[in-house]
Amino acid sequence: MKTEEPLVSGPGLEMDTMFVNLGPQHPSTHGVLRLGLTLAGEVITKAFPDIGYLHRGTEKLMETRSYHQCVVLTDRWDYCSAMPNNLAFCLAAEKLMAVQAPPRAQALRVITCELNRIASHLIFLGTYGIDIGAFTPFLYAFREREMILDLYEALCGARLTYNYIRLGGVASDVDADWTAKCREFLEFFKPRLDEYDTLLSFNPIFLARTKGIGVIPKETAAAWGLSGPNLRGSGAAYDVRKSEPYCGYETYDFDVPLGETGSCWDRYFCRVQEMRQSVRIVEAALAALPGGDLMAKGIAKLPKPPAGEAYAHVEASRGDLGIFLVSDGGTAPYRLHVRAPCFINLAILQDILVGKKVADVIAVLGSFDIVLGEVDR
Amino acid sequence: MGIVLDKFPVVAKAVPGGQVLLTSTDYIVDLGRKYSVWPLTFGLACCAIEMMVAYAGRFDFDRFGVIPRPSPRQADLLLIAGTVTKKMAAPIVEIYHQMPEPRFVIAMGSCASCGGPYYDSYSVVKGVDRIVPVDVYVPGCPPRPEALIYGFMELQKKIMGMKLERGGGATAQAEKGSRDLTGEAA
Amino acid sequence: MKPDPVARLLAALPRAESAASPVKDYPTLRLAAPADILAAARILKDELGFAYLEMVTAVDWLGPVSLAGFVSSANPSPFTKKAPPPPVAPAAGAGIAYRPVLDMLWSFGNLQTGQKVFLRLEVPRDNAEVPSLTSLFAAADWQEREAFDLLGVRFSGHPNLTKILTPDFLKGHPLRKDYAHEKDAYDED
Amino acid sequence: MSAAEKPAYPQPVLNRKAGGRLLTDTRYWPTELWKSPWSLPRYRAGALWLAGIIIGLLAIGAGVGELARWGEKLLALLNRSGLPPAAVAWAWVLIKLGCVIGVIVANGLWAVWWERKISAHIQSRVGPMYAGGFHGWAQTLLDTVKLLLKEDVTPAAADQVMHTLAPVVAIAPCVMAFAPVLFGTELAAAKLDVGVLYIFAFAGISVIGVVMAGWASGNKYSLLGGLRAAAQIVSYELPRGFSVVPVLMFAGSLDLAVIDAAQAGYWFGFLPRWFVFYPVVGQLAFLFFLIASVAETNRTPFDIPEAESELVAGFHTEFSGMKWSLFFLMEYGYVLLSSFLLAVFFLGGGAAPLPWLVGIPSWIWMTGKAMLMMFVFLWFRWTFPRLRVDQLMDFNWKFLLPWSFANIAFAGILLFLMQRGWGLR
Repeated sequence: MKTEEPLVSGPGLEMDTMFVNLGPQHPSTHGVLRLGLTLAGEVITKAFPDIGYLHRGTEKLMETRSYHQCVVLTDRWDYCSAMPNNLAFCLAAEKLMAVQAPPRAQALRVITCELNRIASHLIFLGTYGIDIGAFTPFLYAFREREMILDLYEALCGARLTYNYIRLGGVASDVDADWTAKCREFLEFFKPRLDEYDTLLSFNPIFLARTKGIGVIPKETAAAWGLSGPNLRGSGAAYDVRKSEPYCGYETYDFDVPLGETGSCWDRYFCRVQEMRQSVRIVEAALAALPGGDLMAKGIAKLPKPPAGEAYAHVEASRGDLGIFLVSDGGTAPYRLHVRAPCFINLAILQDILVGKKVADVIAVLGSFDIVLGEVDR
Repeated sequence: MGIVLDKFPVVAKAVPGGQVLLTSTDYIVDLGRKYSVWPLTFGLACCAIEMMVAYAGRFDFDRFGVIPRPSPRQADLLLIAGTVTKKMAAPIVEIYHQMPEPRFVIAMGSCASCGGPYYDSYSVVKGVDRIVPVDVYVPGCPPRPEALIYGFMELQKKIMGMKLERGGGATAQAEKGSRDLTGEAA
Repeated sequence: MKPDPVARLLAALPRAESAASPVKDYPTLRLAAPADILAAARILKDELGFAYLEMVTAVDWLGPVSLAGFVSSANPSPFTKKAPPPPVAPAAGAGIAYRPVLDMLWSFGNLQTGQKVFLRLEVPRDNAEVPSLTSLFAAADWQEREAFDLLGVRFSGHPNLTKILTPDFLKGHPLRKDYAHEKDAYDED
Repeated sequence: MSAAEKPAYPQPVLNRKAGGRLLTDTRYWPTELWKSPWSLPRYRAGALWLAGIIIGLLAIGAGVGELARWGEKLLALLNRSGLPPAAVAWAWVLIKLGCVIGVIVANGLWAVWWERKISAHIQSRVGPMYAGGFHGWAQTLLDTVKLLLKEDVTPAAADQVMHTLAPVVAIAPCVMAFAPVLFGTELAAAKLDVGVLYIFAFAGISVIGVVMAGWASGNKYSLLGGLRAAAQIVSYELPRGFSVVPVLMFAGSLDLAVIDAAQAGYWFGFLPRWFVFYPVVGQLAFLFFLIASVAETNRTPFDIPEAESELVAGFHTEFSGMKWSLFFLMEYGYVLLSSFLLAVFFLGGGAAPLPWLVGIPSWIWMTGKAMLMMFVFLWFRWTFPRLRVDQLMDFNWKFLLPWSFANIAFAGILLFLMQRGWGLR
């Protein structure tokens, strides 16, 4: 939606523009993204996102790492939700090795990924509140997230880079005490979601700042290749957990929240609704946690998958994370390409920021919930 | 408009009871700097999330008087939280020089200290001390918020050791490597 | 009944054939000439409803990766006094046809039916020239720039084919197997 | 698990405490806090501390009595001290100026610490704790010591003179605007019979300092912040002025002391005759003045001039050390000014809320009401998101201003009824 059209335009009447760097160091670019904005007054006439400030070249490094060592580097892509990164890589490698994780490991993978989705959406909720100017939801969201991190610490020993999902299964087991604490967290978390609705989702100023801003119709979203809550915010019902279920997602019943107009508020509210669905999934998974061992048999310490190519993609918190893995029979992957959802979601900024005000830039950029670790890899 | 205390040590030494005056001024000034270190809101990678958690409710950096300031002009501490890539190196040096003296740098995480898991990457600067003088290194990938707060308290100890005779921390330091703030190493 | 995209494409493009070693459990089609990709993309998008370009990337089949592309920190580890060796010494796989070629990959998705189609194309390494899909899919813009930046594949017709990830002063394309990294200011100690 | 099923590599032993409880036992879980906050001992201790502090202050206040009496005694002492009358007049002016500047600086120290503690406790954390002992009381003092000794950076691209002058031009009108402000029933630095007009005139000048800061910093963010501040502060001057007109109509004069006196007395024995309790007109005027004052002081939800998430630090991006803290002093000075004005205009500054609370002097009531209103200012900042520039302007020109005109009309009708004897006595 163009918030403001210059009323009088024509040759010789153009407003003189000013180039502003929403530079690599800016409170609300969620990391190191540089937005080159050409401003006419407060209205943007041209936007040029410049990325690469966190490009660490992990795709090149993985060509000299064994498969177990590559799992460690996958945590650092989308560091707000590291579990789906591990899962995507392990699924691709397992496809190459034609290995299937045992049922208990698959259930644990679902539980940890969904808890990680809740934790990642809580980070989004907090930082998006700060972008729009409300500082307090950040603290409440991080208080709940701390409880999830306690659960992860007890299970995998780490708070952010878990390295928990390994080739062929998961690293450690869950005991009665952990499941009791997980259920206690879920009980504690449900009323908190209603509290966020009153605190932020239906706050009139928040609605004024986000409803009807940055509207993306369904076709444009598909044309730009958006995925995850950004695509579902525009109404396109595409969720990898439903279209190509992995790790037993077809056994849990959950519905995929959709937005109507694709505005910033719809993308925001899709994520809040997704947290409710993740709570349902974790409860169902905890209830039906099968017994059995954690690791598939026959995974060597230095695996050499047969030559071939495999593509596996999962519904990460920020979109459709895909790993294209090529093996030439060696101990290291021959080529690994990451289909990073944040990298592709970010490209649309060049198009929809034109005609917006500076305050809308921050609202729109925040609503895409990008993580620079995944954009630059 | 701030008070300039560079000449004060010389004057204080001339006055008979000056040494006591000088040490007590040192103490007050260092106490002021110690309890109001304002970092820059500047997160690069995964360590930035742990830094945000350190600001949030459970580990509450505000207990030590820390307010994250968005502008380098008002910041005392440059907290490098994440991997320093070659493309980001020039902006970091520029931001460091925009900060008014006395300024401090904490290299948070193994990426900022020595390149970490990306020790052989073509686009990573192997440690931020190659481009900016660093006061405290916090190991970990990412370091826990308690580790960051412990590193911060180490910086506070270093600040308490600063002397006005040595320019109160505002003396020009070597532009690379770890920084000797209090002159003990000499 | 979901229309079978590969059959439709095989009919439309005479020189294409179903890929010998497909991407595991996804329909893969190997094209013969760079010009076919535009025609195939248009058919997929307009007739078969594959309006979602998921991925554009390439594989460099020159041979095992050369260690010159990795520059580890010169200051040796305090324990061994040597720069750390690469975890896995790259070695040629047995019976792999290494050839100086960039194996391009496009992946299209159909949001309604959830189907996926992979298109493959082999392009010579030295002047890899492929028509750009930005006219059909806006998502191709940045992915093609990334393929150009990291692998050196030129996309003709791309509005703004420049570096996107690597720093400006980095010469060469890092993901090529024979990439050798010249030391710059940030590498010496 | 039997030996056969042991995983290929050693299973990490969870760090179990004695009795098989996990390290993360429930004692640290916030769920405990939600169940029964009052059962936790530290809340009771906090409540006792608070009650003790309030009663102590009231006792000291009652002991000190009316500050105005002490003022007259001091003046009489000066007169008797044999100085020439001109010197006495000058000394008296300097003493008053010292008091006003002392109040503003003390308020700066107090308000920053108070805001950080309020924001912390709103956000379920604790705020400054270690600076200077109990609950970090010396936090702002130490901040000031550090800010005094920061290197004073003037950017090369900046206009040197304007860059240094901007904070002065911003803070001076704020100090001058405090002259007629009432700190007790008769306790004011200057008894002006055009007090209200004087205050609004001077309060409007500091926007020039803000725009100077924005323009002179040579930084595009501060330029945007400065221009936004100019648009916002100037346009919110209007509803702020017009929302006070009903108060002036009821009190019949611009002099703050007369306005304060007009609110003495009680309806039906217990309801104080404050202007805020006048039916409809009082509440609307109070609300509009509060909203306009929040916008004047650039505080959330109207803090677009120094919008942290958009313009880095708005107009004071390029200011460091003392120059930056002068801008902060200006902001908290205007918050204090607005709180005192709210207390005088609407909450019957100096008048006790209930007839039988007689022992307590008027300046305690005035400061108490002002602190209450300042709490509202500080509380707004941590609960509201931020409006966009054009929404802010629409809200002012299309809602606030027309309604304050309408409120003046309602006040006229109410005044007409009162003179006819039908309305309130």
